[in-house]
Amino acid sequence: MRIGVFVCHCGSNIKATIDAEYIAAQVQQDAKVVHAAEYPYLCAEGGQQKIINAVREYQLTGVVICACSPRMHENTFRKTAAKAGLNPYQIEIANIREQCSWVHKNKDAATGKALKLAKAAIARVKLALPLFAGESAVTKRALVIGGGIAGIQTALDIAEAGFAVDLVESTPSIGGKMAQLDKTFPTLDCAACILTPKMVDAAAHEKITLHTYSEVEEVEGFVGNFTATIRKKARSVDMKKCTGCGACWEKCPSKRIPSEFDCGLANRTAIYTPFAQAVPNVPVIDRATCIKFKNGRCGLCADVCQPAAIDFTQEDAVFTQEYGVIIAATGYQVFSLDAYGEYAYHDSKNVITSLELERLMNAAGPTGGKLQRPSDGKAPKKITFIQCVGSRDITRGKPYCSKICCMYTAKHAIAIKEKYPEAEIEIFYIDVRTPGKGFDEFYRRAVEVYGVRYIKGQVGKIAEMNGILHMQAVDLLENKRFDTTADMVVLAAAIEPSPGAKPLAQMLATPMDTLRFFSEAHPKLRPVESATAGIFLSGVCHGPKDIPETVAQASAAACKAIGVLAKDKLITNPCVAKVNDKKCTGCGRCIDVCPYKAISLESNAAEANPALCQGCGGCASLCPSNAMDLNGFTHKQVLAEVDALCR
Amino acid sequence: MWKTMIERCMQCGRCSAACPVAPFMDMPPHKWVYYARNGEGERVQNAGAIWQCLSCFCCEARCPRGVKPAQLAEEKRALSNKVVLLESLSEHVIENMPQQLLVAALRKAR
Amino acid sequence: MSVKIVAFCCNWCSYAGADLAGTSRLNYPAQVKIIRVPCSCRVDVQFILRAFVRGADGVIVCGCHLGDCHYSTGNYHAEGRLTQLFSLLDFMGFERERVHLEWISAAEGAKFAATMDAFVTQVSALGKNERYRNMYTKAGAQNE
Amino acid sequence: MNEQEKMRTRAKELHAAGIIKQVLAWEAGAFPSYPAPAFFTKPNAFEKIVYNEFCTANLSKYVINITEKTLIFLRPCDAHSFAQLVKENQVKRENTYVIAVGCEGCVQVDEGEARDLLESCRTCTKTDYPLFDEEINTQNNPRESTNKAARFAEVTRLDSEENTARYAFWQAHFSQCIRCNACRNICPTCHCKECVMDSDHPLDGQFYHAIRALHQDGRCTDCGQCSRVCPRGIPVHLLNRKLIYTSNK
Amino acid sequence: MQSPVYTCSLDNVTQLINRIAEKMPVYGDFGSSKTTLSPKGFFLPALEKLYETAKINDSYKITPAPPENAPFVLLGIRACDAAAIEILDGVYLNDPIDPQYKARRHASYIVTFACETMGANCFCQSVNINPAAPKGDVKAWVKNGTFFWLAQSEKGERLTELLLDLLERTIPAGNDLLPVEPPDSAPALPLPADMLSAFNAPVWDNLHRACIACGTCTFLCPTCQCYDISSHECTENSEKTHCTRQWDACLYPGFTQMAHGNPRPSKKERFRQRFMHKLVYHMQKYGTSACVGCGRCVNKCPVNMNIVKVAHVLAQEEVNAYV
Repeated sequence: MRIGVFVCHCGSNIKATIDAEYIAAQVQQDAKVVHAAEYPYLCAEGGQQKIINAVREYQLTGVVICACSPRMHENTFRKTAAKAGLNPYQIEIANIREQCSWVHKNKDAATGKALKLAKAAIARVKLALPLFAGESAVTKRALVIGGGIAGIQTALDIAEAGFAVDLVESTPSIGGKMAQLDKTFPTLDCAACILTPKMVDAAAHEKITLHTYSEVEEVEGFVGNFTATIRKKARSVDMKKCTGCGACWEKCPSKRIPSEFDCGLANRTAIYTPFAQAVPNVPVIDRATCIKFKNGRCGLCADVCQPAAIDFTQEDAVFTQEYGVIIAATGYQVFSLDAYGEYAYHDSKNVITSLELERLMNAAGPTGGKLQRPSDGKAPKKITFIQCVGSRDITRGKPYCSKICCMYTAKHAIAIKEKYPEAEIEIFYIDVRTPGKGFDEFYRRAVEVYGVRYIKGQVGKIAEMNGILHMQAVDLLENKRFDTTADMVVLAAAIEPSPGAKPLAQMLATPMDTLRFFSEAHPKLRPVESATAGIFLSGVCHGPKDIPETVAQASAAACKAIGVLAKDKLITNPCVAKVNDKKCTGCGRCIDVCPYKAISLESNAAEANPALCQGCGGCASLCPSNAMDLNGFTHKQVLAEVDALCR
Repeated sequence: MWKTMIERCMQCGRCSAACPVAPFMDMPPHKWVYYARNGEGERVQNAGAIWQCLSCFCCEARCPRGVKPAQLAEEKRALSNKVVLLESLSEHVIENMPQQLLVAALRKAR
Repeated sequence: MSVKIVAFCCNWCSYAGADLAGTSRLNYPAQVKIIRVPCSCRVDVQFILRAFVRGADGVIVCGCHLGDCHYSTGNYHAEGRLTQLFSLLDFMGFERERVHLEWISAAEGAKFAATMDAFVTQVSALGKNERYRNMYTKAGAQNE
Repeated sequence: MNEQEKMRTRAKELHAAGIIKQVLAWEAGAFPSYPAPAFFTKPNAFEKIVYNEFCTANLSKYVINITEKTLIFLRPCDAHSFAQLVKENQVKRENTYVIAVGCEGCVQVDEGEARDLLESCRTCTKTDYPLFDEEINTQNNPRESTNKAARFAEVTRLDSEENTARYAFWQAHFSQCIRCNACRNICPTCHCKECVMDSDHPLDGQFYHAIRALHQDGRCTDCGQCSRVCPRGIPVHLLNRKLIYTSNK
Repeated sequence: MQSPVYTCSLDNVTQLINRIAEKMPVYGDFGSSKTTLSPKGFFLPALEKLYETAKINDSYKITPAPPENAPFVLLGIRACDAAAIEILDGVYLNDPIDPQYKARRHASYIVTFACETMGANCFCQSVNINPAAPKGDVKAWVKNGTFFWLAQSEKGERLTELLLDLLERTIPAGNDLLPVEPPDSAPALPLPADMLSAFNAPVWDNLHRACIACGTCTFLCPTCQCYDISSHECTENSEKTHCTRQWDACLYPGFTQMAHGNPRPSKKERFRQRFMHKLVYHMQKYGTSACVGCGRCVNKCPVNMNIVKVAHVLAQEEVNAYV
């Protein structure tokens, strides 16, 4: 073991309060230190060259650099060591600037401490083993889970970069919530005009494979080497033969099934496509309500189908596939309003949620775009909107602001006023939050141009009496309680993660916050990646956001995923846990402590997967027999450092 | 004294909207919390509204932030030395006073 | 003889906090010597006990605030393990004030310096760590 | 105590039926009140099986990494240790055939005479058997909740005292410690192949007791063997009980 | 010339002890039974400092620890411990002589005391030691109310001279000189028929499993005499080191740990070595087994393993599970 010690002056930052010569002299008393020198600027070109020459001249096997914090130049000096032919992990840095010269004025105390820190670093480098970054292969294929605008956008971007993508959607067609919308803010252009071209591109793109009416059942592996098991639920229709002519759902006798796509405002048949522009435009037989599956009679759809695409015997198809990266795009659902009896949502048909209003306003919707009261079909003259129903509520609802309601309520108000100028619209709000680009101007147009009445206050109670909705409300600016009536009430309900998110997060072992949104690795440093390497977040599954932000984040997630797929080999961090299987008794206590589930029991001894392990060391310090150790921070090294500092 | 959580209030007004007696009050419930929070407790204490409060707790049930206006009213009533004398209520009033109001009033009467 | 303090600082938060105390030229006693660990959950009970037996008079472990850990749950494990250690040390009669666990973020340079100041004064009040060395020797016996 | 007869007959029957290859139980020693744990392979030796209040050793640790199918008799404290070992993959459940036996508590033996009930039996709160294949009069485990208070009485008493008083208490005990490691070698959950105190800290015996207790944090089944076997009578089980006490809180 | 037997009444025995205590430190008393710890600690302390080294600029100065030769008296030593001390003398006072042991041993006066009853797990008679006739510098015993004192060595006489004014020469009527003989309760400890073949006896495989290798028996055994020498750095300043000798046990894994490994890798070999040394090897070299039948190991063994059972099993007398 031949160690070289280099003490930096850092100009005057260190030299001012630490006697560098004294340290260089003192460390030579250690028999293993064969060379010690000091230099004004070690991080500069000249300084690094001095180190490289010394390594070659004295055949050094370990280098200690007493200078600034390792968080500053650890990588620089590792590259210097590599240039000199030394293993980059056989250098140690003693932080004698930020943690010594800058924080202790007294020269003797600072020099004494610096010498101790140098000796500690020497003790560490004596035990530093050469470490080699591991490599793991990358499967050049991505898996996007969730076929809404987020999933579609991410899939398109990754495919554009030339990588194969599997897009898995649980409902029979991609499109997600956006397909249900009528218009979008702030430009009021129609949702379908933006979405359907992207859906068709996604279906047509040779790099993208669509798996609709399918679910991911199991995911194993780690970044670059995921294996997913996907179940393609039986559609009972042969996708190759079906032309989407629609003869089957015309003839299907059971027509009274509430359509999920239309939020129950209209009905669908047992064999159905969710909406007209569905992609793929192939129907699905809902086996729970189809008479053929319930008691074996009927089968009309098979009779009328020329291409004979109907196949009642079709089974679920389960297949496994390798992936390099996985992107979660599971989107959101409307928060259930069961806890809010005061709004009479379940009692009166004329109290609806905003999503239901989208369907009523949509030309392809149940009323063909005519705004009608669901109870009697008349056109409502007076409509009241109530904001923050379920949002910003820590007792019965969600503590967060759902972010998109103020904008879509303003959009509804404008859209209604455009079609029915004489309609009277009141909106009860706590604060109108319109922070996006062109958003506030849009909201002011609703107030100033279309004369929508915004009331700062709340509705306490709604009761429907002979067709009229009576409301108890308060106006905070008037500071008085008053009663009012309306033909229809629209509740801006909160949004929450879709039910599929929680099981998916458990499958991917990615952290989730208490509200079941995926947690990002770091809000500012890594906003679209999850803490688990190789898993990326796209769209509302990470948190409430509107369509412009969703698309932006979807592309960001795609770009990060492409960053991984573009590499042939993934360099794994060498400072990972490693097991001495002669000492390991296989008790398995380390397995549960690992946040990355990197440890598994192989033939009665633990094993840490270097690609998954991030090197936190929780397992190493839990292991009673010191069998589990952490490269770079081994038990022996830290103990040697403790001894050196305490002597 | 009582845990009224008034610091959590975001002045959304749902308590006043929900309060059955609010139209007849000189100061609606959301104002009690507003003044209490700004340190003007006496204004609430001297307001007639706290005596009109039926203690039906609709405000607390509907508050999205878990604030307790009814308990704030209870606290103010306890602080004030006003007393509702039972005999001052006429026979007629007692007969057709809503049962809930009678119970609430009696509970406050000392 | 002044007291010796060993501080285990987690690389992502408290070590960065210590560096920030440096860049802001704050001051804290020189007896504090910092050992960098990837996460507060890397601090093994044997490191702390070894430090005491080898002559340290105080050991402080710093980590990220709960919820901010770079490894998501590291500091929760550290807190669980160290609370058990501290309660056992107190039970065995060692001064509980010689050990301390503090959450310091990368932005809290001032808090780092203040925590070190307070800890050094607290340990200096207790003086040298005789109890650790004499635990196994009869008070009078001299066979060390 | 007729468990002994039933144990012997069951052992013979199971061996004859080829279900088990060997039996682990207590065997009468050369001196009457000193029965020792022993493995019995020959049926004719099953007569030597003995079960009385002097059988103080906890048998669960002897089955670690056992290869042949073994019949083992477990009392409530042994059964909990055995369950912990199964949980930590130290013994394959299918290699063992477990018979739960009733227990009225064991006695400390000194100079041939029986002294009072073992400390761990006096404060025993275990009357259940986590896993077993058969039972022999397990109904007569008398101890009910009466011992719950006694279990942590000593811990709370020490806690209430001054820190310096506790130090004096432990110094008086630990200065007697001869580091024979009996407490480590007898403990069922202390099954490292090589103890860190020997490999990494040969010169730092001072924190041996703290490390031993902390390594059992969350695993210790409070069977009391560590204090029973200490030749110097140091109550090391109190350290483990303190950890259980704080983690329960 | 055999020195005469002295007597005194029971109540002024304490006077005797105080008189001796004025001259030199006295340890032990004429208590009811043998001590829990054996007296070997007085000659071979559990931990003693052999020498210190100090680094002076670039050379080393070694200062050996001063020999402890202050005289002291051990009272109430039983026949088994007295025999044990003789066994230790056989090892430490023959070539190569151990200076520390020799200094302490020559400074010691052993006053033994005859046993009238056998302890619960004593079996000294099985190793042909007569509990009523202990060796030692002075033999003392009590017989129907009178305390007898007989010097048996030159050191014993020197000790007796100090007490002449307290002791009488007269023998009370009807008393013969011999102490009471306890009945022969335990059968002789069998020794393996063929000494060395016991090493390969198949019984060891099963016999060793109960033992937890805690070394308590070696710690308490009056004749166990193995030690380990190691040098340590003074934690205060690293310029000084000291070399210490401390008790070791053949049962510990580190006992025969060598550079290439450990010739006794598993507990079985170490367990076998303990009893082979006691019963066979010592017998071959010194003609007597190294076990004095004091029964301390039987009493304190946590898993109730003991030398009597091992001896019987080795001698194949007892056919049981192990064979």
